[in-house]
Amino acid sequence: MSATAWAWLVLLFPLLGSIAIGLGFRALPAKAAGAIGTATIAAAFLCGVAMLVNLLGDSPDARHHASSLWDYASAAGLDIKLGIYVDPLSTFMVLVVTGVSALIHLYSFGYMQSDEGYHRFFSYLNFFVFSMLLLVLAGNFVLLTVGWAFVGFASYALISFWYRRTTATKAGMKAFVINVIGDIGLVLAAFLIFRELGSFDYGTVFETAPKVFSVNEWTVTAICLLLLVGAFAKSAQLPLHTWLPDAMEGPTPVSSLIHAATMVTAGVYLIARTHTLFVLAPTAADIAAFTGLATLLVAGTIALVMTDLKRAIAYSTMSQIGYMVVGVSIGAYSAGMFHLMTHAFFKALLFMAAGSIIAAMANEQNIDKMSGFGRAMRFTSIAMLCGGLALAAFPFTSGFFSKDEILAYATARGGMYLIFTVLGYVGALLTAIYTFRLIFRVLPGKPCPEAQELIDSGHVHHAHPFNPATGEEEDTEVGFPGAEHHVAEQSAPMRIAMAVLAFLALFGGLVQVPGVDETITKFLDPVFADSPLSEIVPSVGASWAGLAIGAAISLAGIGIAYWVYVLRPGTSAALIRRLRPVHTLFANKWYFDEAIDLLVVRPALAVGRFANRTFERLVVDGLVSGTEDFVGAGGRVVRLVQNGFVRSYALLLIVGFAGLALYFLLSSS
Amino acid sequence: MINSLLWTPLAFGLAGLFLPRRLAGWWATLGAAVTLAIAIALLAGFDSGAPGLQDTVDVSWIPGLGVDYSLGLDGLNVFLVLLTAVLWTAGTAFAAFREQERPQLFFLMMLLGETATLGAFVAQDLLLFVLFFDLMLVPFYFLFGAWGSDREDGPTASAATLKMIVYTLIGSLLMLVGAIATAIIAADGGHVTFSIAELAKHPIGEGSQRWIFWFFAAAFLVKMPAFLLHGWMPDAYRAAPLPVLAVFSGVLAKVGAYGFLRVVLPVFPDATVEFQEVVLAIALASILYGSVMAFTQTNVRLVAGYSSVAQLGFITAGIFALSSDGADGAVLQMVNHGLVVAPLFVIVAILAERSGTEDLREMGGMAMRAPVLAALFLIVTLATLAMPGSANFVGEFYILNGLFDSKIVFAIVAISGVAMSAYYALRLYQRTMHNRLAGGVASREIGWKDGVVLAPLVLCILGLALYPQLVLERTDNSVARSVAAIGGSSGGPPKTQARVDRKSPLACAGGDACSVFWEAPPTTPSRSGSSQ
Amino acid sequence: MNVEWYVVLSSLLFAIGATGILIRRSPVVILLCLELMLNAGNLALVAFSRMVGNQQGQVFAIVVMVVAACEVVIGLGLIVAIFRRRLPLDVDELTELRG
Amino acid sequence: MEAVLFFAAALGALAGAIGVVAFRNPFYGVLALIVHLFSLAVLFLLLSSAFVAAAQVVVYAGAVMVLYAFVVAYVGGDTEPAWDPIPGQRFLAPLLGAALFVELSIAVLGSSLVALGTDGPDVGPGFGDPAAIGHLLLERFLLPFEASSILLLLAAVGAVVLAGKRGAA
Repeated sequence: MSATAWAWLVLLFPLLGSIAIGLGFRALPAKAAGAIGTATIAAAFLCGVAMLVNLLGDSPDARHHASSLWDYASAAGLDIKLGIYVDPLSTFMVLVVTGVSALIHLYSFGYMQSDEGYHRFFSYLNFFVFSMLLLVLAGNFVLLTVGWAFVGFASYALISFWYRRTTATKAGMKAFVINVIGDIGLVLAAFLIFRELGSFDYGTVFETAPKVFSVNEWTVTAICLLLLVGAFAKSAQLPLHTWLPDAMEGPTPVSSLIHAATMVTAGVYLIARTHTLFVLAPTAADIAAFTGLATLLVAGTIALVMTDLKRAIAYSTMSQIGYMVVGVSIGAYSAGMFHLMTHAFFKALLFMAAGSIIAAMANEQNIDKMSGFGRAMRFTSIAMLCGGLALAAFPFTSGFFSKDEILAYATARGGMYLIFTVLGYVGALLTAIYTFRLIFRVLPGKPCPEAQELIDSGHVHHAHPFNPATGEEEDTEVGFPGAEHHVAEQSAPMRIAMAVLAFLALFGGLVQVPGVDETITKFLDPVFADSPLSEIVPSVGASWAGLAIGAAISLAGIGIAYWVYVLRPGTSAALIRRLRPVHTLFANKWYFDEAIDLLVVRPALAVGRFANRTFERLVVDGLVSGTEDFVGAGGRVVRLVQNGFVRSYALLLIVGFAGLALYFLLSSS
Repeated sequence: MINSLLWTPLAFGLAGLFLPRRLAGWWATLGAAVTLAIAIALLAGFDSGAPGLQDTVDVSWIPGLGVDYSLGLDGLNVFLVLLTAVLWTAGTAFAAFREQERPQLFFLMMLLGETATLGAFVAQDLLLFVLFFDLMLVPFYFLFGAWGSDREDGPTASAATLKMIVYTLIGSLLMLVGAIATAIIAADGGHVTFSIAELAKHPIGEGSQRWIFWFFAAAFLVKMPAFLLHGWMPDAYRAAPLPVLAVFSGVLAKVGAYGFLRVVLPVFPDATVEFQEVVLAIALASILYGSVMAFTQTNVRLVAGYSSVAQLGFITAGIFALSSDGADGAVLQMVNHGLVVAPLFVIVAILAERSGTEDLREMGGMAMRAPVLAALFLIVTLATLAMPGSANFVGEFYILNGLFDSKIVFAIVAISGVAMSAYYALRLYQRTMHNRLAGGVASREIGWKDGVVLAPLVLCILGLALYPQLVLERTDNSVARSVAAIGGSSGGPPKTQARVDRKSPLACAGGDACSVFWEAPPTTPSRSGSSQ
Repeated sequence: MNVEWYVVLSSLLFAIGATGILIRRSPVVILLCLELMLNAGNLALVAFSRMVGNQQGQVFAIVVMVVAACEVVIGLGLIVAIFRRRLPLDVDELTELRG
Repeated sequence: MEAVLFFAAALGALAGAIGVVAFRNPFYGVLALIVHLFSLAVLFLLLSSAFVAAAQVVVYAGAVMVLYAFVVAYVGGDTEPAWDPIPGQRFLAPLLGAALFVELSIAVLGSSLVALGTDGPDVGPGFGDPAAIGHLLLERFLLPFEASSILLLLAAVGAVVLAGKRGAA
């Protein structure tokens, strides 16, 4: 079988799983649904491996295949097929997505066991995997948009999975709408691409683009910027990031899978996929890189002060995606993709551990109330530590190699790009501090009551169901929090998934050690060969020098966190007092939500209200219903500005006159 | 064949008058189903490659006036005919499952409405078209007025209906005047004919086109309804019985859009070009205004109603992009929107039954005990907001692509309607199905009766989502002809050409032919210059 | 004298009249200010008429005077009517039209 | 001489205009307007429009102003209160006035009317005298003339209706 045939199978399995679970929700027992869900993803992973093997059989230059099933929408000169495109990049993504998804499905199998919506959950989750695979395998921009929107929908459905929570439904809506904005960016980019190049197909587009566009021509820059809108919305980059922290309303496996490991990295994949265009639009690429940089710093500072366990990790995710965006934008393609992979490992793991702890806390997410889980939940703590070490780029863990590879490339590219190196290391320091802030506050110390309960009786704490965001009492009909909570210590599937990921988080980086193996670079090289930027390769010595600096920074960060949170427990409070304005800024997430509310939401609502209360009644009803009460309606129209003062009407008249005169003056000169 | 399609519903309706009350609904459903079967047979026999009309009937009707009884199918109307048949079957069945007063009359009116609508779609004679267009009004006048519900805080059903009739009648009468004027001016003292094809061959003078264009546009824009002409819509929608509203909103609004494609573009090409931007502005206003209103409404019917205003705005924009991809998308979108809005109203009816209110603020949490309903509703919602992957997306994609080529600013503004549609559609879904269970709301699964009505419609949505090509390849030819009429007259809008010829050998023919592209990456000066 | 001067004077008078209408509240004074504006217009008309050496502008000015007279008559009639009804003679108090 | 006359008359007109706007008491306003109108009449004379100037004095400064004076005397010349119930009006109005002035000046002076900036053509002694205007009015502009007479008639009737002594007008 050819690689494309395997790719179709990769797509087919999760879809079948989703449909089967969805249709069989009455007939299937709960365990069967979970098993089907996990098994189909595992099967997809195996097909992905087969795809890889097949692809490796080709010579490096021939490792790309397109295939299509049927004409999806081809008329009037547009040619849109249901087609996929298989090359090392999509294969790489397929493997990461299916691999991590399979493990998270396994985790969910245990974690969600007592949830009433078990079938629904697995059906959605499988659908998500299908959509994500569609996104990475799509062979043209239209299908890419379809996958793009599907993952957005799956994300929405899973964020508002516990739909009786108003906070969850609101968060879902926010995520969906922001993602639609991203979709629009993609669609507009596709229009522009079609207008200029006459095709939506990756093959044609990437081949003709360098011949048609000149460098930094406005069209190609516009295309890239529109693609970036899509990428930023999906990957939670400034200023379209506000949905991601709210998305933590979803069940923890969802946060782990969609909002850490896979979907949010789609933007990175998009930039890597369209790197041919970005090479032609260096301005857009720089904008992307600087946005990534800003995001990684801003999110890092917010993560420093978040007290909600999941949200803190969410901001860390944003920050890490910032690294990836920087990587693929400045030309460190395989480094960016490598970081994507390692991040998927350790961030998924961190979320899983967090989920386990939150379950033990009976749904409480505030780290101020947690302590002493190191003794209560040994396995979870070790897993969390592994994830934390990798995230903090502790020497020789996976994050260590991947993050520094991006920075090493920036150094090698030199010039302005040294900014990325320097600030990237600043970000790395932040990363190490906030990661170990979480770990030092949750794991060591005197066990909190919930942890004590676990130690004493081996029994997971049960609280009255409530919503951690608002404190309002939970409607348990939809399932959460189910009668039972599941922690890794007591659930084998969860343990297996976490153990595998912990192994990968610690040692996954060894596939790409500078000067030693560099497997990923070699594998992805054919994809990026056409980019002149891929010819810049940091020397092995420079890489190792960078690694050494990175190691020092990581250790320093961990040390600072240790000093602040363990040795001198009062220091953080003192710092907060000392730096009150800064802390307020960080704790309020740099006021992005408020700004968007002020700039977008309120005006839109005001327009809506005006249309509803005034315009509809007066103009539409009044102006047009000239049949029965034309005069009265006309009067009501005028009433719009009627305050009864003749003189203000006169004022308006003169304003109008002056304006008109001004217009004529301006237009005549 | 086409004659039997047209007159079957009416025949069934008249025969139904002599049946007992219990049987009237089923008899009518049977009639609609038979019509549907005929429509499917017509589609099956439809040759997408053939130029011109198919299945034509052409009989001289009033020779003195040059009016012919001339019917025919082509790519423009074949799917609209099918849509009409499908929705009427569903709507009639939905009504038949429920108790109606004076059922014989009710179903006669329903089926008369179907005949009139089908007539408007298949008529190829201008006067016949106007006749059927006006005939549509009669049954709906009675259905809305006599079977509608009076509001406590607003106008009675008959008042709301009267408003609607006044609006649409003014439009229709203007159109009648316009039609007669067109024929007489075109005849120029010679033989008068109302045949649309004949009129299209010899367009009338530009000055006459200019005013007659607006007579027709008034009728069509009211019918849709477009922004500023939608004043009748809120009251009428609140008064109408829901099964009737499902077909009304699903099909009748499309007659307006269809009229633009069938009559206005070919017969008034110069005026169309001249007023392109004006109509586009109206369409744009409809999109934005409809969307804004849809997300502030609290009445579920009106959310659907205003979303229709926005969607019809998209369709109008597609038609007036005056390019074949825009018009292709418009036709596809007409079908899609019909398929979406009808189940939406059926669902609204079901929701209203469960909560005893049509106020969004008093609903909520219905998904819990009704997973099937929730799933069906979710699919309809996603199609409404034109999520990529639905046929609605393909429709909007084509529309906006056509618009993007000819009027880029309009396209960019229009696309913001897409974001708003995401919000209002999801809001409707969330407020009814999610959140806390509202007091007085029964969360109850739909019964098999409603399922039988809903599920096929949702299956149609899904099927079309997988294979929108079904519609596109059959409409493309006819649409291209309709649009070519514009290009032929006064040059038409300049269409930006892709810098790469779309038919060049470079373009990927599909399949593995694409796989040659990555070999030997060409090193052009531009690329080496871009490294820093 | 250059015609410019007349025209500039006319626009200045016009602006003063407009300002007066906006800030005064007595209907009588508002009518007076209207007169100012009309006369400013007249001045411009006559000035232009002189400029092109053509008397039609003057005819126009006379028609304007007639219109002004009509307006005065009606306006003053209204004021008297208002006064008769014991309503306050202040345009800000006459807010029957308030929406 | 001409320049002196112009500036004197212009000053008079301006002063009158400002007086109309500024005097609190409407009666003074009427008097100021009379000054204004007389000054305008002088200006009209300077522009060799004898008939218009005469009409201005007779019709306007004479008849119309008397009407004003009567009405003011009838309704009483209350000085109006200083405070303004409409917020912003007092600030916006002069501003708009100034804007209007600037715009109009720019419009007129900036437009490239050829004869602007000249004294205009030489005109004969008959220019603008009653005979010339009369010919124009009764020959070329007969229709507007008649129309304005009807307008006047209507206004007269209207005034009677409005101000007439009826219970409700």
